[in-house]
Amino acid sequence: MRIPCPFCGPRDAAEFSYLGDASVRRPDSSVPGDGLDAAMQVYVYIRDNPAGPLKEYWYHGAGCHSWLVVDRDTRTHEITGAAEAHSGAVS
Amino acid sequence: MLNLASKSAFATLRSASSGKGVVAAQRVGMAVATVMVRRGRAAALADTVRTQFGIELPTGPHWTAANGTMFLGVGPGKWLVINDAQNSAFVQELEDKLQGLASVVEQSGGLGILRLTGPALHETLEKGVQIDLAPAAFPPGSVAVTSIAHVGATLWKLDDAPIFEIAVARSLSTSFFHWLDASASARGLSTDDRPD
Amino acid sequence: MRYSLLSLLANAVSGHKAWKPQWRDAAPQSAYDVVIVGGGGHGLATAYYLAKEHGITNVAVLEKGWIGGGNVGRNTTIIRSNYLLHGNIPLYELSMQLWEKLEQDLNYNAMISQRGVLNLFHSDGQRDAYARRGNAMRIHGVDAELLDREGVRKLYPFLNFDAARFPIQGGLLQRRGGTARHDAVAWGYARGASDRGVDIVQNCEVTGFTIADGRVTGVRTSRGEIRARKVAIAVAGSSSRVAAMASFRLPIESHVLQAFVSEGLKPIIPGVITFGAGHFYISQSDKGGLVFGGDIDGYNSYAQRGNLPCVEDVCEGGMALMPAIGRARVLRSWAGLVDMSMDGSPIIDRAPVDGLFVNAGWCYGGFKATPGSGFVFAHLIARDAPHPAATRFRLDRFRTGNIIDEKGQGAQPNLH
Amino acid sequence: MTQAQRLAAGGLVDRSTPVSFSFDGKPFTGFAGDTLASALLANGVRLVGRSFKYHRPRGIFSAGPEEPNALVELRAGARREPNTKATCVELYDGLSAESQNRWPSLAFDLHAVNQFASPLLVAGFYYKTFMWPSAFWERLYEPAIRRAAGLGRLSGESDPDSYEKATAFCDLLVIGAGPAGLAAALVAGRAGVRVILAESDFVLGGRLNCETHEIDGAPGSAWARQAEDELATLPNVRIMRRTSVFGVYDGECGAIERVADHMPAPPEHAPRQRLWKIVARQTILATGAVERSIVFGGNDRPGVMLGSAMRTYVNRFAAAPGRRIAVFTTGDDGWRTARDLRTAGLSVECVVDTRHTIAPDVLSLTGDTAVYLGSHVVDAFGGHGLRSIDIRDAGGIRKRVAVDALAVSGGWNPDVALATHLGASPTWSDAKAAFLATEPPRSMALAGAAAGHWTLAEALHDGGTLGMDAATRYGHPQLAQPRFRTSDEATEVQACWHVGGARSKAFVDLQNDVTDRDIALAAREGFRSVEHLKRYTTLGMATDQGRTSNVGGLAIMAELTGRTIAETGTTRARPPHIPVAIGAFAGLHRDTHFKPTRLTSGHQWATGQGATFVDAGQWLRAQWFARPGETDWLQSVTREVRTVRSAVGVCDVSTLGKIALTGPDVGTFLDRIYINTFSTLDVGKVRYGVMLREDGFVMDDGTTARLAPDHWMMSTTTANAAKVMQHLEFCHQVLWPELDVQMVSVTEQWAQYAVAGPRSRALLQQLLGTVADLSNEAFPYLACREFRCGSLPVRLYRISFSGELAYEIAVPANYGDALAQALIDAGRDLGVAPYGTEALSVMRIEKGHVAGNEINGQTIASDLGLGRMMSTRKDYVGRVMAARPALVDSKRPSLVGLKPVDPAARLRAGAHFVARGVPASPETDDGYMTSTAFSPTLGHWIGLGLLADGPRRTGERLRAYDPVRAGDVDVEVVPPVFVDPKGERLRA
Repeated sequence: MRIPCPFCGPRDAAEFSYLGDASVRRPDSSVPGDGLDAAMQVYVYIRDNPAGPLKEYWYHGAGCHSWLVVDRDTRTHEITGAAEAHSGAVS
Repeated sequence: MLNLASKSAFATLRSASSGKGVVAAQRVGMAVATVMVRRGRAAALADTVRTQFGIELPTGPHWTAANGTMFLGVGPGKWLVINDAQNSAFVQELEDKLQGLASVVEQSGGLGILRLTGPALHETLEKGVQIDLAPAAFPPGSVAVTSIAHVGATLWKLDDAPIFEIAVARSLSTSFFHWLDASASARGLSTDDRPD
Repeated sequence: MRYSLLSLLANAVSGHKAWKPQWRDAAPQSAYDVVIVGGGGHGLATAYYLAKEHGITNVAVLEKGWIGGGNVGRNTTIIRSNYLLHGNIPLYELSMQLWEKLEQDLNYNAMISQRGVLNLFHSDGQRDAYARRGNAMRIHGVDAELLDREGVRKLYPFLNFDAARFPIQGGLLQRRGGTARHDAVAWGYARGASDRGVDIVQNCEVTGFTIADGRVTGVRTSRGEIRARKVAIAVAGSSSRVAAMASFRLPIESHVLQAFVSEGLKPIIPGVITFGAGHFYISQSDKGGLVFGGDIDGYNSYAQRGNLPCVEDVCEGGMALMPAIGRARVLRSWAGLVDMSMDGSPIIDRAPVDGLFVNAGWCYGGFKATPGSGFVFAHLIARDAPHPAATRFRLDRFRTGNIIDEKGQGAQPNLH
Repeated sequence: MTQAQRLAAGGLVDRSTPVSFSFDGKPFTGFAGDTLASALLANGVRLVGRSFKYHRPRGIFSAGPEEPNALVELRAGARREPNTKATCVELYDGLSAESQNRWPSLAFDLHAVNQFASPLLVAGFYYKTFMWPSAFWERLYEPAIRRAAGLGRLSGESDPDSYEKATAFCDLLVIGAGPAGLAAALVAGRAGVRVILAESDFVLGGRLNCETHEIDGAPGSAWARQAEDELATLPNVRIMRRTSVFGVYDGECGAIERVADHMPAPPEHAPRQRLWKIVARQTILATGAVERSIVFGGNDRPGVMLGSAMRTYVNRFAAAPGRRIAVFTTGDDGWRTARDLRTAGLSVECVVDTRHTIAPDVLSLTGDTAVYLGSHVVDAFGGHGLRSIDIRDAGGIRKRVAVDALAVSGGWNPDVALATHLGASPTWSDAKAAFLATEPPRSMALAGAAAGHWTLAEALHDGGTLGMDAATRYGHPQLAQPRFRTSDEATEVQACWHVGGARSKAFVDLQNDVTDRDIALAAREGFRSVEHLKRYTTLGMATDQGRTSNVGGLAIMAELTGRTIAETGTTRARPPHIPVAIGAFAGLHRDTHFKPTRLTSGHQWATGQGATFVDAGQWLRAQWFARPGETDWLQSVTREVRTVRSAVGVCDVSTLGKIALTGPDVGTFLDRIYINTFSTLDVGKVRYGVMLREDGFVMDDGTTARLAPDHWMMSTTTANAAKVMQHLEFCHQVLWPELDVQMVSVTEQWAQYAVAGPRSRALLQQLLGTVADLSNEAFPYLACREFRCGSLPVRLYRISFSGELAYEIAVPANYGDALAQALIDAGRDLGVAPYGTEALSVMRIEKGHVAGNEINGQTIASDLGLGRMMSTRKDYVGRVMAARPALVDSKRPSLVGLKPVDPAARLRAGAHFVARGVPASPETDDGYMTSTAFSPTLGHWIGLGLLADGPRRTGERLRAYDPVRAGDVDVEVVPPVFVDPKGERLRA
């Protein structure tokens, strides 16, 4: 697979590390609440694991060190896009 | 008073082959730093780099240079800055000039840098670099941070001769050199040690 | 027809015309006591043990394609019980004991071959980690031997001892480990189950569950609705998709694991060798092919095929371990969809729907667990209580913290 | 030797360059341009190999990678290559090949006795027997099966050749340089498209070299040379000869270039083979088609050959496959074979066609040759070579005809495997009587015979059109598409898979010895799905990858089960499309170059000091420094520990990960990363920190120094440096991008040495002179400072892993080597010695510091005695999950110290703790020993361990149960800090 890194351009997937589903959102653990434990458990462990389009985290560790959100279809491996995980990280 | 001798990353490495298919010259004595923009200061940083160094700060994987100082884009908001004026105070001066706009972190001792030329250069690089290095795809001014034979490397193209420069982590210089030597051996690798 | 040398001879004389289908290719009936979703190794073994151990024979195994078409026919055929953690060892050892008498039990030669599984170590730290593991195995009554470098050399003199990046210092050997003829395991269980009355229904895809008042009442399939008192899911690779039909989610990702076989060669590798420093393992089949593999590709996939970087990684490991295989040729590669769970260990538990059971999350361990998995899953389904060898594979362990993480990698499935 | 079967004229071999070779030790001569197979044929060698199961004599069946029979062991010694297809070996001077899978000789093979047992050895027979008694499987049956199975032999020696990998990029990859591929490359190349043309063969042209077609008035082979010459002049076209594309993967193709396989050995500095990754925007698959056989009795005898292969041998290699030849065909193609054989002066005894009516122009191809229409070859006879065939004519009359070769033409299978690697299976076309790739990957198009377009005219047209498409797509000037003038040929074919009524065995898969009866048995036993059929009979799983057997086998299964071929379907093709050497996939990464090696800047210095090195991840670290007279490592390590505890030692700690964190929000960031608080750390101070994974388990530990208000330096363990960097960047970029934090690894930038021992201050003072005031008041425990010695930046940290008064000093790495020596020089009068990781480890165990053995991903902070560091006043990664019930259970195994009850006893890590006097069982297993060392300070072995409810069990005696090694040792539970528990030394 060649992942279109927004900064570096298309690169072999071997340059990246994979972290999985990027649609999960980390609960704000600094705010105590009854649902926090359960929400955190879901965040850490539970995945939709879809057969089809998936937004997922890839880390370009051998390149620009960006965390990317890549749009990829788990049935075909077709990649339709990639963006820096949070453009707010810089600028 | 502590007075230590410097030893460059590729100081002891010699090719096992003969021939000049690829010529590798080590670049020594350069000041190197990582520059990372502070949050929200990108525009100000670009202005300062323009006025202080006469350099248009690259926003992608490209380099621009002036007066012996080169800014290479190595990541979003991140540059490798190389100065070859043999000025040991360069990084400190850089830090002073970019104060509040960017973080400046000294890397002068951490990298080995080779300048690579020769008629077999492209066919040699092809054996490790998984990036299209054809003139149209990777023109002079291009920079790539990538992995060559499992070794992290930053390479950039100086001109269409072509002349490439490659920086690798000092600890991996021996392993990197093994790849280079093996890959260039069909047409020979010569190491040229003269500092440029 | 019972298989034996005699029956083979008798059939040879009559031109092999009298053999019957090894299992009945059944049409689905409208209702069963138990419906098992998934005609892979685990599903078929579950059906077999439901019938044999619990006398429950009104059972259907529903397979969307042809039986044994998933991971039971796509692995590198290794069987072993050299696990580290108390949660895991009993299951894999139960499995090993079932392997050891499987052929006589099934009257089917699955070529269970206990030629030994050797895990190499390359440093003092790894040696001590393997000692910890070997001792844990011995505590559970499992065989384990710690070999030093010379001990390894005696078994496998052709490994790269002298010019290696990570020199071999020794290995943990389980002599009872080995290989099995993977397809035959599926067919043997199918035959055994079918003979006991289980319906094996191929080309029957489950498309949904019927649930009433929080209790499962049956399944919807491509061949109509089937009622069932209990429904069991054994569809590794597709667990999340099937679970989603019953509206629950799992701590599982589907990943692709590649495997490779070389052209046939005269015997060179007697047992199974695992090269920890290189993420590489290899054995040689009875037919002569070197069967080898390594890590998963490392990204979620349902494509049942992998990519070149992983092939290179595996072969680099192979060449580092035994450069004598350099001129052997890779004949074929293939890939399976593996359930990678969040702690690297399986889930064998009641699902959050009454009457629904789930067997999933096998990571790399599915094939070797086949008999044990079927045995304990049948127990759970029949008795509604976990088998003593499988008490810790609970879904709620992620909530309670009782995770079973052999590698200590945490909640990152691709690292297990 | 004379080349008795070499035709007097014709062919593309170079008759002026004779080439010597040997087969089974017997010398022969061929010509440059031969393959091993063509040279053997030219020398009249018919018996070349033995089959897999029955050890039946086999000859040469094909002229390409579809070869199921003619497998040899090529070369000798460490270079021996088993299972090499003689049809794919380019002849070179000095080539030596041996037949394989026979004993004692090819002509007399004892295993051929298997044929007499063949009524027993049907498909899957082994599943039904060999089960009693069960122990006999490993002892008796399996070893016998293993010995009999397999094909060729590996040498058992390390592969002496080297391999390379390379990556190439293009707009258009053309796979196959037959007529379609050449036309595509020419048209696209002329327009300026960046083209790679990959061809397996050593000449371009494909079947143009094997047929008698003309293009633009020139013989096909001459046209191919012309095309090749033109392509060679185009700078945008790269021709890759001897290069087989073996796999289509996501975004790239894999190909193998046989750089030196046509030479006795690779020249110096040249690899044997090169693995290519080709990244192409568009691919044209022009791989042609493979001819099918027909299943009839004795269809495996040496002398039975695919018709197209016969044309290849006659037209390209001028080698006669026989002198009296019959043709058995199901289509027009066989008639061309007959014509070409006659043209070459060979006697064609008859043409047997399964069809009843043949077009007149086809009929006329063979002149006065005897013709049997609506007829079948039923049986073929002959032991080591074909002697006769039985024909059953349209009226059912059998007739025996004496022949020494039989050409078989059963139609064509487009070579579409590469079009299916990424997904869609091929679909059956009744019109073409073939499986076609109707849904190739989006970036791939098929041309010529690969697309089921059988004629040369169609192939050239396809290639030209697709070449034009590529030119347009990639923005190159439109040229008029050239027209290639050629004649069309008749291609009618009527599928006929199987001829019944044979006395001899009728083979579907020649190499795996799968017969028509095996398929029938599989159908009878319920293995009716194509995948079941394949797995039960091993059909198509041989080294020819089923090229000549798959379709026939499933067609017979379709017949048997009353289904169409389309309903039956086909198995999925898997890469590699041709078998590829394992060595090629590894490239340079073997032996000591398996993984990169990281060397610290002081590596040479350490080597000079007599260091023994140990792997620490990719790093090599000095493990100990043996001195003359020291005979075992324990002596050296014990001396090093004593030196540090009594005087001063120097240890290279450069491998620890170092991450520079900058920006105004680093304190906040670190508070969220570490379990303890860092925002309160003063400039000039260092603090030890522990970070958790999000699941609550410990990820890593280390110290972080605050060098300036907005400049921090984090150290990580050597093993986890990259993982921590990735984690920090995730937390920053994904979780908290609002924080103004920057980070970069500076592990490479700083060479860092621990200087430890009561005289460390004196040593550093000696080294640094007045530059730094190192007094306890000016530079207390956990202080840090950055200063310059002249122009040299120096960082000094007062931290201690050994528990002694200790410092770590860092300089830019290019000065690391010199600093190490300067430290030794400065400490000479103080009794300094370098120490390695082993002594480091001994001292950390003496101090009860946890390391990788304890931080193994399965422990939480309180397991390690670090629970008190978990702040309750702030949030941090892992806090919530660390509070799960099982993780706050006080009975969890926790860190303790251990000492042997018998002071002379040795402790070993990995031993489990069991109460004394009870048997070891899962219920009594209370934990395990994580780290052990011989403590020179205490004079006995000590250990750290994780013990259930550990800290409350101090004083208890347990068994350290270690059955896999020395056995049991009685140990006593003690506090984990063995030396200086109050920490007075490090504050001295």
